Amino acid sequence: MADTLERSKKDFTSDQEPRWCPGCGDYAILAAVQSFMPELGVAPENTVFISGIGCSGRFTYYMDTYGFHGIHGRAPALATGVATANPDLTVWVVTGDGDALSIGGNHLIHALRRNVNLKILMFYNQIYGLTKGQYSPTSEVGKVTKSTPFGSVDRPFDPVALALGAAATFVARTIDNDRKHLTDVLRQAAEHPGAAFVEIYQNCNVFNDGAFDLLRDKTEGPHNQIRLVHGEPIVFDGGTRCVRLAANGRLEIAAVADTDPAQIITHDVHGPPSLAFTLAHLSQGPTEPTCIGVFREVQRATYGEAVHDQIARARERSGDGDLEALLTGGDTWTV
Amino acid sequence: MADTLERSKKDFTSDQEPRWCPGCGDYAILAAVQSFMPELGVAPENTVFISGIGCSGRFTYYMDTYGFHGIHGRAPALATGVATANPDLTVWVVTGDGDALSIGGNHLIHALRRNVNLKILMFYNQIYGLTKGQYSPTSEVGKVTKSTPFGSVDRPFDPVALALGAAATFVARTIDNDRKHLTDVLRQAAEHPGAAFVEIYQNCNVFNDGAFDLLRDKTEGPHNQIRLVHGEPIVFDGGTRCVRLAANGRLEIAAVADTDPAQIITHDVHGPPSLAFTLAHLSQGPTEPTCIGVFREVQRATYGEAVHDQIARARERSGDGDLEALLTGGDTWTV
Amino acid sequence: MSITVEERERVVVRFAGDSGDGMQLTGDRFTNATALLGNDLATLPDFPAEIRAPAGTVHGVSAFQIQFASTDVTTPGDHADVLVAMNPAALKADLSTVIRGGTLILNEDAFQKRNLDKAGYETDPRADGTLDGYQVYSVPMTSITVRAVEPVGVGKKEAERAKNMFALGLVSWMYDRPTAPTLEWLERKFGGKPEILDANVAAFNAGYNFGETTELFAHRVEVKAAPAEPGTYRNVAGAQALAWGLIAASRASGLPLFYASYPITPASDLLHELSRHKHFGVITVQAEDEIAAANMALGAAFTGQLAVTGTSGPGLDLKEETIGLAVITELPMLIVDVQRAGPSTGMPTKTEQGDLLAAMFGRHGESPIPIVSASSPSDCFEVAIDAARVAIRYRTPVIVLSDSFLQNSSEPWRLPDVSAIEGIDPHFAQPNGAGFHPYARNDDLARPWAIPGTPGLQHRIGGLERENVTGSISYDAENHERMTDLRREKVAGIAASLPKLEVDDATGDAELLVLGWGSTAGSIRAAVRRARDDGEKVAHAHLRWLNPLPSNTGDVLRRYPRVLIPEINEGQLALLIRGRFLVDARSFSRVQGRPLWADELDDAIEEALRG
Amino acid sequence: MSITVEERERVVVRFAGDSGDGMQLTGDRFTNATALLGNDLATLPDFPAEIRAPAGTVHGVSAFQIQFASTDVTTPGDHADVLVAMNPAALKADLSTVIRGGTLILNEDAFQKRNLDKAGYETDPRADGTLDGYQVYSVPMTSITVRAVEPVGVGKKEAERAKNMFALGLVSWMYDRPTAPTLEWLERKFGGKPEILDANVAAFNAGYNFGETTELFAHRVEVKAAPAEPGTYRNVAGAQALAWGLIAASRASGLPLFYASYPITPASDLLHELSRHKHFGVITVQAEDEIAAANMALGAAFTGQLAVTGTSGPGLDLKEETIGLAVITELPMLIVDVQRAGPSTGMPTKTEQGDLLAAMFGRHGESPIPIVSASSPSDCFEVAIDAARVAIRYRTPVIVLSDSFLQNSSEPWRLPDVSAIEGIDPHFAQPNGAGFHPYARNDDLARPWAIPGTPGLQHRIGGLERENVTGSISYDAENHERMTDLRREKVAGIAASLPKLEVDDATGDAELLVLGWGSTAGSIRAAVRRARDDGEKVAHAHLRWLNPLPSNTGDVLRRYPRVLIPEINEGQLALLIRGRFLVDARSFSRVQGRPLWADELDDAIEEALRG
Ligand SMILES: Cc1ncc(C[n+]2csc(CCOP(=O)(O)OP(=O)(O)O)c2C)c(N)n1
Ligand SMILES: Cc1ncc(C[n+]2csc(CCOP(=O)(O)OP(=O)(O)O)c2C)c(N)n1
Ligand code: SF4
Ligand code: SF4
Ligand SMILES: [Mg+2]
Ligand SMILES: [Mg+2]
Repeated sequence: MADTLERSKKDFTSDQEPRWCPGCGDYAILAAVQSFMPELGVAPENTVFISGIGCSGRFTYYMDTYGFHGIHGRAPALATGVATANPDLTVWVVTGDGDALSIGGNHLIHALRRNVNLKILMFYNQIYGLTKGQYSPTSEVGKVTKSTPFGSVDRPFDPVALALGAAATFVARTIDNDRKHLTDVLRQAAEHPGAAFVEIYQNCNVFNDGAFDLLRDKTEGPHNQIRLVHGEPIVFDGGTRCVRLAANGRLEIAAVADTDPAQIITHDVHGPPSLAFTLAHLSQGPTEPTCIGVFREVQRATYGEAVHDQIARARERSGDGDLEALLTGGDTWTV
Repeated sequence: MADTLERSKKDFTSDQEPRWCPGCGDYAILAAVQSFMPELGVAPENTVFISGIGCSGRFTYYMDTYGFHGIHGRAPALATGVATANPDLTVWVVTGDGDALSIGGNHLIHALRRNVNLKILMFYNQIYGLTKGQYSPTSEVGKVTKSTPFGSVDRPFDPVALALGAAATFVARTIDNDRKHLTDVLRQAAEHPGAAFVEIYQNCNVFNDGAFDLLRDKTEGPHNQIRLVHGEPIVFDGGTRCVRLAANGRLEIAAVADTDPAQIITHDVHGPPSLAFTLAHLSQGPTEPTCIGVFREVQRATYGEAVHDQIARARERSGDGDLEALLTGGDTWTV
Repeated sequence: MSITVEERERVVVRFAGDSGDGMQLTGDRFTNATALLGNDLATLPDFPAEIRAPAGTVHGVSAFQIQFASTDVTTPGDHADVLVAMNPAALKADLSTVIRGGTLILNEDAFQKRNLDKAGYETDPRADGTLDGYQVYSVPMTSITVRAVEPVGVGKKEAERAKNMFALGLVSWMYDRPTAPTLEWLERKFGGKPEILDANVAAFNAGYNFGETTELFAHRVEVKAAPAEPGTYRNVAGAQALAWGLIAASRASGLPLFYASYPITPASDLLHELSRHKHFGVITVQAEDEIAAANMALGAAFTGQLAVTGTSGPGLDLKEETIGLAVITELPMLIVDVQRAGPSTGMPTKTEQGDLLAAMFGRHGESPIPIVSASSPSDCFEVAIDAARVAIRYRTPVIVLSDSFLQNSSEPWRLPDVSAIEGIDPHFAQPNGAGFHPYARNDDLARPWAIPGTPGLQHRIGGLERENVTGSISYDAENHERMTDLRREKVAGIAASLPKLEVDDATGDAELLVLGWGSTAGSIRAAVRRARDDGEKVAHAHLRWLNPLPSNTGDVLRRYPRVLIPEINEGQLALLIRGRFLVDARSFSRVQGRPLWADELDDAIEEALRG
Repeated sequence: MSITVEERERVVVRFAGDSGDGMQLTGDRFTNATALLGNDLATLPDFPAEIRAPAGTVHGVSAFQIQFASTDVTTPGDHADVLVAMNPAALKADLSTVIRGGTLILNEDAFQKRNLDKAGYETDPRADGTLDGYQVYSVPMTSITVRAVEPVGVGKKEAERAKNMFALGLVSWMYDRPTAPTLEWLERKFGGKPEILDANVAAFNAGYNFGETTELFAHRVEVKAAPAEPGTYRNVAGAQALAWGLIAASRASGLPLFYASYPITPASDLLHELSRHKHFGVITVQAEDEIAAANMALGAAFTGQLAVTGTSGPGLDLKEETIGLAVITELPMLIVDVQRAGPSTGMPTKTEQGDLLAAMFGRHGESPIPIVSASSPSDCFEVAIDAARVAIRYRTPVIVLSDSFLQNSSEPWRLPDVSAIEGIDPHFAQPNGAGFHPYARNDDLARPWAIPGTPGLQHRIGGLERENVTGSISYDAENHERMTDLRREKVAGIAASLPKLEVDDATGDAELLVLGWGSTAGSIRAAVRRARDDGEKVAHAHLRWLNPLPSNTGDVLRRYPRVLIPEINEGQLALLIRGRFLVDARSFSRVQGRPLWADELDDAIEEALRG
């Protein structure tokens, strides 16, 4: 439902003052999203933001669009209802790593599988912020938190891998403090017809400060961000390192200098999800060189479209439903 | 907790008469499991079967072990409690595709992520049997069922891909009517220390008969089963077809005759999960040539072990807890 | 020997056989012919728990019971006058449902050793005295059917499968049912498969003729048409009526119907039925679980659709948190709970009224919600519309309680005039230039329903406590108390728009009020009538809305010296009534996974009157 | 001017400041010194909803209230005698908590324009009459602290951060608290960082000396030690006491403690506390959600551990289906619900008693469960042991109700003799050669607990209805009714092993019984005492077990002409009591997300007596 009216950030900014901790990465994401929205050409009233519970969940209140702050973990399901009922709406989901992957894991993977037309922004801070610092299913093994004073013992999810395993049609990763990259990924997510899953590395400076320094840091970042661009060879670290083909079809990170250019992999967001999955497993992000950008983008009918098509076809076949005919269909008798 | 007593199938067979529909694939799986159990050398009293709700859920009643028939979708969580509380038990989970992937999807992926020492047998019949024939999140698009009289519109999960996305340490697929293959996979699952996810193609002859004919059929099967064996080149169809490396690191199915042997991929259950993931996406199983066997096997500490290790270390550090000391720790005063 | 015709006011027939024997279909057809003949009737299918238990076993028995009469019928009958048993297992399972002295029609061919064994009979019940006191007719149904079908030339298996039609033919003869509807139906159903059609017709006729020509049966029974209000009738089951009621509410309100559900016995039929009516613009979503279904419905409600989610007990538990979210966001939405026997997985195919208190109180915090219940299969239609009307007018989720019995049983239904169904105006909020206040309330205490797409009304709602009027998040103590009160008062205030509780008190001076709710209406009505026929002064009132209660409930209760509340639970309504009105209502509780029997109520009424 | 010393019986002090100002720590230390001095006391922390709201804003205010006395203290005090406000926002947020005429100690340095703006003050409240009628002391806490700390040589920021120690020192002087405990504690805490230690000590001393040396304060207040039973005491918060009680129950039963939970305010502290005690063999699992946590606990219960899952309201909703499974499988398990203000997400940091009916009835079907509640922070210890004892003896899940207030507030606790805690024998089933019947019951109607690993006792349990004794799946009608009755009777029968309801009725002829449950005990006790002091005849009884109720509850109720039931909900216990006993109990309901105030109860008692 795009139009051509001129809008500004202000049109998407509600009168509520944000209440995150000073310095929280959420502020940067909010600013980026509010600034980006006018570009979409979608009126605030045709835009819906849906969130779960967590620090991230407050996002909804700061957008001057329609908004629904649901219960913990259920935002993808709530949003599926909205987007399926009214496919003319542009629906965004804002969620945290606990909200999306702990309590809400099932709804997330099903929304992705169904290809519901949702833009899902997952704030990945590897911690439970709102409940004051327990570990999250994305925290690294050994994490010491209030609920794991001796370190966590369970291996985290890689959200990108999980989304790919769930047959997601759009999967990307970006970083809170890189406004340009973030906006670029948002744009591609918005353009994608269907479920777009965007993992945003977000610094929680109160309970997990510095988790993404290797990638967020102005000097470290450029060395460790593997920026994926569709159709281009995967090189990074100022062109010195690359992703190349290794034995038995495996991929590996190597120095460009030591690599036959034919062995360098070209990024391809289409085709089977295997390449994207391989890229997600190149390293133990975010503490090693890590891919950011769009991992995968393929087009399939969205769930809302398919549902409404089926209704349209039923109406073509049988005409608009007639209640009287419905009741009297089958055997009746008259007294 | 293996021992060396001689046991027979009878020792694992309860006095309850199975009540599946005549001809259901569940019978074959039950017989295979009961026959296989003695081989493990684990006493029935140290074995626990846990199931959810569905036709598959009845499995528990037919095993003369400890058994818990939980509620719908929660078997992996219930079993996590059992296996974590008492790591000496051998814990099996029996679940259906709806039970495991629809309502229970979240518990499944978390049990896999945590690497809880569970052997999870998922009866994959692409339908809801017990509730009399609605489509399942594994049914193919366009499936006509009671709940989708005009065909389903949402794309199914590939359970193997989902499990790999969830960082599972053991992922395999087998077929109800191939006793030898099924037993072989059960054996490998049982030997794997940690969460083993086994998808079993199971014919529901009442609501989804013939779904796996291409693979189950005595004559069709051999042409279409890509039998994965660790360390061996992936060839099938009587050695005429293979999986080989294609452009840009992709894999494809090809005729052996047209293929440079060096390009044929060797199956490797270890290393990054990318190869397994690629193999899961080679085709649209089960209606095209499909991989069966073990996709992946890697070793990591099991959740139960890690939890108990942490307790043992705490006791080493601080001695066994002393209640009196706990209460009087901190400031006290005496009146 | 000439065959006499006996006229009877009412008869209860039960068909029982193996899951594969087609007993439900047989019952359906018999019902149809009976309905067309003009009897009043009520039916009760009784499915086995297993999909297809091994043939010939007791737990594989599938049965169908019908009561039909020349007068008013209110229940499918406590006990059967006639049992048609297609095999020993059916006899074993259902003999206890037959009145002493009743008629047993047995498929003789099935009473061999193997089948007796499978049914768990050590000796042949026909020979060992088990059936003493019953009128037993042993008819070789299978072999006669096979012989009759022989000319058609279908295989033996097909031929044997037609034996249910033989049974139908025979019973149709016994009760003088018209044969044309059945034959026409066979034609429609098997038109494309002439051999199967011919086989079934041959079997049906053989059964009918068997009655006519053999001397086995000394008399036929005639049950005259029941007086009925003029109108067009059809037979309808609760699940259908509820689905159609939702569609009717969608039409009446102009809101598209959105139904999100996760399959569960016995609520799945609602999903099945609604998913067939896409040309009504009905969206059906099979969600990944009940929590998702509830959230999807709530999301759809937010967009301005008529949002419904349906389930049974275990699913209700799972939806409670989301229902709480609907309560605090004050959005219209229906939650249908088709109750089944609990607790936990319980007995999924059996009926119960065990979820009333879970519907009232199943959410943490003070979370009031309107609750409405249906009292008969056809009543589900009206109930669905009423529930939608209240939900939309008051901007509130509403729980609709049905049960397994209601959903599956059927009765004749005088079709309503659909053009006369009153419209439901959703009164969506419209931009008026001024600031928009999502929690500004009208006289009903309802808040505006401003749907996405409406310019200028952007607002944010959610599960955190809201400031009244503005809808901003508020931790203010007084505001919280005010909102808690408002939510309660809003629901309580619905009573003003509901009909008063009507009492069926023939003489006006009853000594006992029997108060019920839900699917027990028929049984209670039957029992109360019988008590009156016996000269007792007994009144009956039946609650449709359980929250809020009709405004005159207290007055009604206090009018009677004694109050009896029969329920298929352990006294849930009784607790509410006692707690609210301090009336010493006595609970009659029977929790056996089946409808209440009128005759057990006879005793309860008797006791309550004397007690 | 000489400083006089005034003796007072009781004082309520409230510390309020920015989230970053360390008010909770200040309060804790003050509490500690007060406890060591021998006062009786009760505390109440009051956290902001946000993690770290922007500094200086009203919604970022964090407060800590303590009542201490030379006599019995039952609540943290309705209102504060003294408010220490570290900035204008704190004053704005909490002025209403101070009694008229009370004392305000303000951090003068923080009252600049910027901070006044942020707090939403248009003019300076110190100048515009807002504070008329209060005793206001404006103390430049920040600048004095910075000056005092200067010699230590830490940065300005570190120096400023020590201002809470200044406040603590000052108030310690005002109430003549011992300084040694605080200084020792600082030593322990900052021993490794000598500069920080020195800075804090300097600030604390500066505060103390400021009181001593300036002439600002005309008098100090002395609150003498309260008489107390001999014993060793400590201060304890509800969350700690509950966690330790669970550990004690684990020791008493010899069963390892298994705690599975999903974080949620205000229940997370239980997870935090338990996860620190791994050397007690405690397993803590942070589950993926509440449903998983409940199932994990149930799985652990199956293996023979002391299984516990804890949560708050929204999580209780989610666990209900699994609790139903625990009910039908009759396994021992505890479900701790730390109630918070609902419905839905509600006000997560605020207290309420809104989940009683959800605990009673929140599951579909007839699903009875024992419920126990704690009445004070230290009482949580005993309650945990009692709950475990009942769960294990009767093989049943038990719900333990606590609330936000109880979990966070603290009081002195006379430590129990741990060696005197009675053992809990789990009585695991042992193979006896004969067939094993998992649903054979003992006199308590409890079934055997046969744990995996026990040879010969293999058996299968689950959510489908069970045949009594054998535990086979059963769809039998009578069996279902029998089992439904048995489950109810088993829970009802627990009453026989519970203490009777005790009534605090000084004269034995009270005209009003005030009946409460849970965390309102202190407020009710205080109010009842005051009423008695005013010459009214008022009795108090407090329920610990809410299901089953003590066996003499009916007798107690009927002994009094009037019954008043105060609750922080809309009358949930009142409904149960009325419905069960037909007693015209009046509900006093205050749902403001805070503990009941004794003084609002004064009015309610007054009214009930006259009404
Ligand atoms: C049903 C339920 N369970 C638990 C909670 C408590 N809770 C609120 S937010 C949250 C986790 C937040 O973590 P995340 O999603 O990572 O968000 P963040 O705060 O880090 O942005 C939890 C456990 C809740 N509100 N509801
Ligand atoms: C909470 C809950 N929701 C729904 C159901 C109904 N139900 C029982 S089994 C089932 C699905 C079964 O499908 P699957 O897991 O594939 O097992 P199958 O019968 O095919 O073996 C459903 C929806 C239930 N028992 N509990
Ligand atoms: S706790 Fe962390 S994620 Fe939450 S607002 Fe504060 S800094 Fe941000
Ligand atoms: S319904 Fe299908 S899966 Fe279930 S028992 Fe029958 S054949 Fe097997
Ligand atoms: Mg997080
Ligand atoms: Mg299935």
